Amino acid sequence: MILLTTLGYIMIILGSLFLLLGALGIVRMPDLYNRIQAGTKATTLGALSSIIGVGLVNPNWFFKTLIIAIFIVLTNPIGSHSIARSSYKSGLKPELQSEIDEYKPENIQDERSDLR
Amino acid sequence: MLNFVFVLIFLALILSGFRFFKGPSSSDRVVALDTLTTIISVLLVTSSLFFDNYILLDISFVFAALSFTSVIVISRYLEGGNS
Amino acid sequence: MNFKRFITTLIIYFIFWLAYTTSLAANEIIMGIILSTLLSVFTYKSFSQKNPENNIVVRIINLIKYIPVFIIEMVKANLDVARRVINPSLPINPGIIKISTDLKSDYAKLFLANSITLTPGTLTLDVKDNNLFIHWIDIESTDKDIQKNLISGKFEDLLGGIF
Amino acid sequence: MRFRDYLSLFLVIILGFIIFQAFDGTIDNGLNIKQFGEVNLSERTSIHYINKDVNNESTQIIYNESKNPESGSANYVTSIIANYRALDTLGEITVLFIAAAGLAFVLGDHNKNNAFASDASFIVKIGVKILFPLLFLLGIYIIIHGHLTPGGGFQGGAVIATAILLKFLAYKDYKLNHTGLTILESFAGISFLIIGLIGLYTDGSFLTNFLANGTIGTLFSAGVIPIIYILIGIKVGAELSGIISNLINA
Repeated sequence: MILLTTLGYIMIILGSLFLLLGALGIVRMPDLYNRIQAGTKATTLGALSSIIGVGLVNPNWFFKTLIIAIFIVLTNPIGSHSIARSSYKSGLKPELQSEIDEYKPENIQDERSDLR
Repeated sequence: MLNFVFVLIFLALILSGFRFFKGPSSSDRVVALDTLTTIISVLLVTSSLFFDNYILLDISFVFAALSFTSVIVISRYLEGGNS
Repeated sequence: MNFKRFITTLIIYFIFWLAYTTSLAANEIIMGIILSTLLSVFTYKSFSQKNPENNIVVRIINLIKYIPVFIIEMVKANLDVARRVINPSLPINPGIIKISTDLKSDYAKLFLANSITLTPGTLTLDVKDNNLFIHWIDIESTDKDIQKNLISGKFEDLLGGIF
Repeated sequence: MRFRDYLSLFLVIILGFIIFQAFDGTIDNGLNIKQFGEVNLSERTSIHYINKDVNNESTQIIYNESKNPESGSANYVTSIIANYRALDTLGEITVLFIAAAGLAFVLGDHNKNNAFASDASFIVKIGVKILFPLLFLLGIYIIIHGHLTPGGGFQGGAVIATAILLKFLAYKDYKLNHTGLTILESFAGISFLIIGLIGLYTDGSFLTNFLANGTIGTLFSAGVIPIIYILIGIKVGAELSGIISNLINA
């Protein structure tokens, strides 16, 4: 029991460290897409670790914390993908040095042919 | 022990809030909003441990769901703005 | 009515319900069975898969194999983020590349895209048919096969087994 | 006359009969119609609250053990909203109904184009497929556990409307069945009134908690409070979904 509690607290602290890392990444990264990457990865792992940690400290809540964690792990990448795609479509191009961009509108046929 | 965690989480909130207010483009603000809401969900879950109160878990779940929806709404809006 | 799909959906919804209530009182279980039956009558067609390739046992075994791989990749991704945050002047060579996938099922593609977003240095921008468009911080190779191995090689087989 | 006209007539007659029964003095509930001037208005409006004896409860109320405590709900905010101030809540859902009806009146026509020119991206579409039942079930859970955990009819209805909003965001061709929504909404409203009238009939006060309260903290407890909250949840969910549908298809 004491082992579970200790493990839980360690996971909570590690998780909050990752959350801080994600926030730092959002402030320090140079352009939008790098910020999205840093933010999503770090906050997702931070949230997963902290929330499961709470479930380990108090095992009665474990199932509930598990489903909150699953929900966050499922929705966070979807949300950040949605932001990235919409910013690309609205004209915010990433700073590319190597000029490799296979997602250019002219490279793929556009599905928005049915505009009103 | 949890006080230390709260300090870390508040630092993270302040940092992403900085990006939220500064962020040159609106997409940057949405990214910051996404991060802020995830951090607040975690804050609610850890608070439920701190106050030993089960009900904050429910609130955290609903908050996460609503913030996800808001992010999708805003990004759909940004995407449609240029069509 | 496809009975197998219906029952699978019902069981998944009932597990959701148990996780929400976190209680095994008889009242809650009765209520949960009634509600998940009602909800799955209306939504099982859009929720469940049409024709999964494997049977349920193989799928669960694959799921159990998939979770540690995923978590290890996620931790690696975070160490990578930490390296870049602490030293933002690291050489980056960003670009958007296209890789193709052999996965057929929609859910498998969704989980592949999410896994790629959460693994080091990559972010899925879009999925069109069998192609994934990926923003990669540091393009290590321009060869399609090596790219595919580096980015999605670890997940494809397992996800193909789950869905 | 069509079938629905007969149905409405039938319902109105039944409601009138219940009200008449409650006031005409055949049962002794302290509410018999008196001559004008003989009525003590303070008795009429607040008789049950003045006569209510809460100090008589000598034992402490214990979660999951006490039976039939005062108003019976573990979440006392719910006690206040759906029991002491249930009439006020009836007014609130009426306000929401009028707002939705006004919006539908102004925007009209559900067959216009969707606000979005295209579907959302593949990932959002498939993600919504998984998330929709998860959120819908969460809304139902919040509504049904309104007397045990935070939330209730209004909040759960809002979560259900959020799930439907996600469907609208993902699929540009998604349409709601407005006839079905209207039926659900009217059903919930009428049932709310009928429950109130049954309370008037049995205990002489509109919206009285006339069922047994059960053990505090279990799912089937608190008398009519969960039933009222389920009806409010259906009504709020249907109205908010209708508002979202009207605004997106405007």
